[in-house]
Amino acid sequence: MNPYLAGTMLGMVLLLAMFLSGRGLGASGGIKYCVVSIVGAVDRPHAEGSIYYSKYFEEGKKPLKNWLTLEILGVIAGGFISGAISKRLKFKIEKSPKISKTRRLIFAFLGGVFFVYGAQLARGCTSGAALSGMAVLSVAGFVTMIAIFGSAYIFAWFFRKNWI
Amino acid sequence: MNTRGKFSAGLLCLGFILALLPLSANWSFTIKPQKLLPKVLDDKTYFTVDQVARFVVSEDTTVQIIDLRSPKEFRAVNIPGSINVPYDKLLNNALGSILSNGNIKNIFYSNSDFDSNYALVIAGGLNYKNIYVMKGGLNEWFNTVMNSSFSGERISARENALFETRTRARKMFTELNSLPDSLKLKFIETKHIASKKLDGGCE
Amino acid sequence: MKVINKYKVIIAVVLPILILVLIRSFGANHFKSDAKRWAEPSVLRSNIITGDQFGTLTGDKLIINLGKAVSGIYNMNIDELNIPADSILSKNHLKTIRKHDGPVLLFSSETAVSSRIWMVLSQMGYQNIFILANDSDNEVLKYKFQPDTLVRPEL
Amino acid sequence: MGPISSLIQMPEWLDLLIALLIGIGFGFSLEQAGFSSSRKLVGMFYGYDTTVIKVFFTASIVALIGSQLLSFFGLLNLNQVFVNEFYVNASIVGGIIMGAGFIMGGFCPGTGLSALSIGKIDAMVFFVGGLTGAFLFAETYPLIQKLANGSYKGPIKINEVLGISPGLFTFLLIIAAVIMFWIAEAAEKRFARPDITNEI
Repeated sequence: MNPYLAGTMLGMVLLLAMFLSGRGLGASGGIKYCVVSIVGAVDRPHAEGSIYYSKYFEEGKKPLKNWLTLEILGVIAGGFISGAISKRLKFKIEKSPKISKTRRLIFAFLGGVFFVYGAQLARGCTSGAALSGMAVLSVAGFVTMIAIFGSAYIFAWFFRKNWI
Repeated sequence: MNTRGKFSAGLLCLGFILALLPLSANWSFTIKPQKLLPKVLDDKTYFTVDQVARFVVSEDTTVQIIDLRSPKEFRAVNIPGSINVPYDKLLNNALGSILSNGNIKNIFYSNSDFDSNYALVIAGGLNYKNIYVMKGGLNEWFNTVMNSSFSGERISARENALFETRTRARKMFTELNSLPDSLKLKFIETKHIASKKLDGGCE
Repeated sequence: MKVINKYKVIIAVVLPILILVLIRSFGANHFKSDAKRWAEPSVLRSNIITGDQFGTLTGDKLIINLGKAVSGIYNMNIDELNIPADSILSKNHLKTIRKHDGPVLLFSSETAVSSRIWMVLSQMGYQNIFILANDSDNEVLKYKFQPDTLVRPEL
Repeated sequence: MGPISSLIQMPEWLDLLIALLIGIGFGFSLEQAGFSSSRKLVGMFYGYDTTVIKVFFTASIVALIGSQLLSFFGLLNLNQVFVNEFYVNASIVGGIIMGAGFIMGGFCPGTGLSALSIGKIDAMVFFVGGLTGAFLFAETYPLIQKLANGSYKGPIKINEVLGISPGLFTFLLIIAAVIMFWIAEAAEKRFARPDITNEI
């Protein structure tokens, strides 16, 4: 699909989210809620004792029954529908032919660790902080956006062998 | 012309329109004057101080009493159970976080009849339902609830009920407002936090 | 024609929005945008005229009596129109207010009504409108609260 | 008026249903934009494919224009829309860490999820990494609490900081974006990598 058209569609979804529930889009938050509920299920006393987890279990709250968790479930469903329509459903590891599969997977894992760690710190990822933040003109959105893309451009040089 | 060119031209046109709009406004009345006028002239939008006193005494949870005076005045005296939203704050669009609950009766009051009635029109213009004023304001409250006493020979059942309500409201009002400032303040702040904070973000 | 064809998608999006914006901006049948700005006099209380201020108010005054009772309190050869509050928005009355050059004073035996009408008219963009009030009528608490020193906090 | 959630007290199931539907739209547009491919995403940082910048800026500008028009027509009360809170240090440091994660993993959390849904195994590993990252953050939270909560500035808006109207700021942003789109397409030609772009 034409990127400008796809961007318009994404913008409309964001606008709809703002209009319906007064909030932007987000992905990293949902990942966090998954972790919170896993930790809560495995080691409840630890979760309730920790200053970080405890706020998600106050008053009998269920971290899985949450706006952000449902949203990322929707993202997976929506991606699947789109992939089915455009006939892109296929199990594969996408990588540059110059690197091995293991190397790609190790870096994918590390990337996930770094990205979500940073997103927790900045209170949102590219969608939650940068995209939604820019759409409401928040300073946090612009600063986060510049920090993400700026640092990615700098690090791009170090990791260029992975991609080109 | 390619897609990018067309797309850019479209965005620039829209951006130009936006740049000319008086958007610093942020908010404006949403309904038409002709629709608002009958709403604000409706006699049902008034509550007498005695009706409000009854709400206070029965600790009615379906009403929210909103004090529009300055925080300083509010700290000095306020009607039990009321929350403080100074009139000038209300103009900075604090209404949304206070009046969102559809089924609750929102009753504005100020010292007299000006601010509360402005606020009623503003809330009406933003199409909020269930908005009322306490007629006469706090001055009338003092006049009727605090300072009245029964004078006459025989008392009817209805008058008796009215006086009992007034006496109890007076007692509650005196008890609350005789508390030290620090305790009253605490009560205000917890109320405030509960009504603020928007939902959203990635947290 | 060729130009229109080339840009028809852009025109199809931008033009309706432009028309809607123009209607909203210049339509008379709407409240003006920026409610805060129009309500500003009510915060400053510069919209309330009492007896003392009445004399110092310059310009050709017009009193609009919103109720049935005659105002009577400032009876000094000043135009007084009787317009019931519920018909204030009729075309003729609005025209009268718009055409009048000088302060327009709203009077009602009930301050609540004149305050409400003031806000409605102000939000429609009418300026130089005031509320005519009694001297004793203002946002000041006239009573002093006597605390009961015997009350002990139960908390 | 709107947001709808401020007008009526929504039952929980409806709120969550809206979340699910919004999520579906979100995932669908991400996948349609081609963001399910990590090589397309990182293309932006090597210049051979700049879809990211196009989609990203288009989306935020469309939402900006839309929300401001709705607010002008009195249909949306922007004061009732969440504005991200600004923690200066956390935003910058977090952003830098995210940038590093982006170039290593080739996804951001949203795009990673949409790639995972069409069967990209690297995206699944990225997701597991994401879970680990969130877990590590929670466990190290006491250590970095000060950084995370320091220099708090509140939910401030950029047009207020600059002292201009939101509409004017949007116009300036659009001009910047149009220039960026032009540079992006020029870069795509300059750094073209047909060997990569044909594969994805």
